[in-house]
Amino acid sequence: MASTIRVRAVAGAETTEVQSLIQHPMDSGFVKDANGQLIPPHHIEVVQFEHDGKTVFTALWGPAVSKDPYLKFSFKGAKKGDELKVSWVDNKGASDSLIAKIQ
Amino acid sequence: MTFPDVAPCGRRTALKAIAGGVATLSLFEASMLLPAYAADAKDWPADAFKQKSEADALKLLYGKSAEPSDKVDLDAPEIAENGAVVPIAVTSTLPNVTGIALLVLENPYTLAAAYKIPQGTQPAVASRLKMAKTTKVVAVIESDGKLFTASKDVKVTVGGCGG
Amino acid sequence: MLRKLLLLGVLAFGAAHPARAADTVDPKAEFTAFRAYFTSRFPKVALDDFVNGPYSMDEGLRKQWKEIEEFPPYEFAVDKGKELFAKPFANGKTYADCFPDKGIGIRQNYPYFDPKSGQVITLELALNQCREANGEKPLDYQKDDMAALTAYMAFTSRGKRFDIKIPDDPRALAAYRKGEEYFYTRRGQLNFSCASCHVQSAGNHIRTEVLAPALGIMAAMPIYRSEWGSMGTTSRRLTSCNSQVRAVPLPPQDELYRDVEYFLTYMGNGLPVSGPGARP
Amino acid sequence: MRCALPISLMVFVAAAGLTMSALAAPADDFKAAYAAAERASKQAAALKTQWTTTVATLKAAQAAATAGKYDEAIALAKQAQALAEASIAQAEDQATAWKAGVIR
Repeated sequence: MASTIRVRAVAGAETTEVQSLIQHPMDSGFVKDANGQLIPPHHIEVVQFEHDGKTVFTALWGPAVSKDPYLKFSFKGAKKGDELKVSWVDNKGASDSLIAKIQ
Repeated sequence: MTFPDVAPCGRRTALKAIAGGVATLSLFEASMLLPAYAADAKDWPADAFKQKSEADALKLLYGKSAEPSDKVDLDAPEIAENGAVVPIAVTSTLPNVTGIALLVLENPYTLAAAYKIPQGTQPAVASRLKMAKTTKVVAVIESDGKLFTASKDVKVTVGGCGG
Repeated sequence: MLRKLLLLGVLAFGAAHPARAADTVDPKAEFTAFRAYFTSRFPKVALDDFVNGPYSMDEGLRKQWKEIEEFPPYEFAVDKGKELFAKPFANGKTYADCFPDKGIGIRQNYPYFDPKSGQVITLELALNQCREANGEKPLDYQKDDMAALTAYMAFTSRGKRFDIKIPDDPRALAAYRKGEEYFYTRRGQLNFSCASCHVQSAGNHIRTEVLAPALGIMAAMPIYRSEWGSMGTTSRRLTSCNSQVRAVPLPPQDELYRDVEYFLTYMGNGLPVSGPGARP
Repeated sequence: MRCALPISLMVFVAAAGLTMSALAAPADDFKAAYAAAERASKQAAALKTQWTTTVATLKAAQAAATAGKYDEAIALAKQAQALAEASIAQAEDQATAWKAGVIR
């Protein structure tokens, strides 16, 4: 199954810019489905980015983050070819991770 | 009170940090000290995400209150194209930023997202948030242990025609 | 409420024409007039920018669109479409065997008029015809796999100029005309035609959204609407537009829908493919 | 008040009428009203000009009838018929009126 995580990490002179898009419904628990039943909350809680064994970014998400959530940040100390590990876990305990190559 | 440097993450420095009075740190801040190798649900501050007011959410998240600052730059649309996908970006020139949070005051739960910014990571983040209705959006930057905010009003209405 | 409806019911009963006046059909002349209408009404909009619909009309929306386009949620649909497009049918064949140039970079030629069947063939119809020719069940025209497949095929044609042909065949001209008629016919209890919104009110706001001009409106199909939270095909857009003006939609890929797509895409000839598109 | 008399006269006649129809089973009145509405609705569908509100009102009329609320059901059936007829009028008018809007 293709990964739920898409990452674009580009090493610049100073910093590496990271963009990520994760395939996830991010249900808030306030929306009703076609026959009027509330869809239970189902959203990612924690997203972690690691480079060279060190956490470079952690996102803590509530139900107000959009579906197929997007994130952009940048950090220092990485170079082209390095690996960037991305992992997430949601409120149902589901998770996924991916190792991306920094361009 | 600056955060003990987590990197290099040797056992000795981690232990010293924990011994150094973890009692004063909220669970959320203490969890920053422990290296995590994958996203860990225990990091998630569930209570903070249940709060209905900005002050309560920040109290639980950082254990302190915030003050406005013009060194926090929040980019949010004046009229949201669609309340389900509102592009938001925040950046700051404040020093030693260790945390960023985004709150949507009119949402059922105000805290939308929080970010831990380790040493070496830029104090900026972009994301897409959901907004229930026209609301004030607040960006919070934790710099040198103090909280600074900027806010913007975003108009949100149903899009499109009839039905 | 009832009184308003009775009033509507007492509309001037246009005397039914004994025989429809034989008005000549001149697509080329109408193409020129159609284009002149929009370029003169929106002189500041670059011709190629019309394919970006509402975002060519409103700075605030354009900024949000640009930010979403940096890493758009339809990426997943394009990847899934690519995977589906390559997956062989039970009989070992794939979609590539049904389409010219193996189906890559051809969206700008759809819909086309097929002299054999005398029908307008849209990309969605062609995909299901390919499936059925290879013993597979047809896909739902509005979402999921059909949306992913057409997203991938549009993606491989991005930037190519639309080149819709109306051969000198009375059936093709009739299809063009019926599509044009559908486009200008008022329907539903709200009594709007496509033109009411996308011609007379193009560029105006309707709540937070801006009405896209009809020129180039097909170029971004299929579209990922934030409103739907998923990818939708031309069929999904046409049927949902009908429901919004309280008209009961026709079945997806009904002949009239294919004719109006033929008419509208022809009017966008020369403009670049911009699908798959992100929309509010 | 000269005009008052005819109004009270009308009221009297209507009341008599009501008592008269109360004898005939309301279910039959509903069936007749619903059949008329359905005929108009089918014609609208054939002309591809059916409104979503016609379909919804027909369904509501049927539901009210099954729940035994015949007055409401009859009113809804009549409204559905009016909607269907309005949509037919719209299609007939638009059969020629559409040409006025064409960009030439």
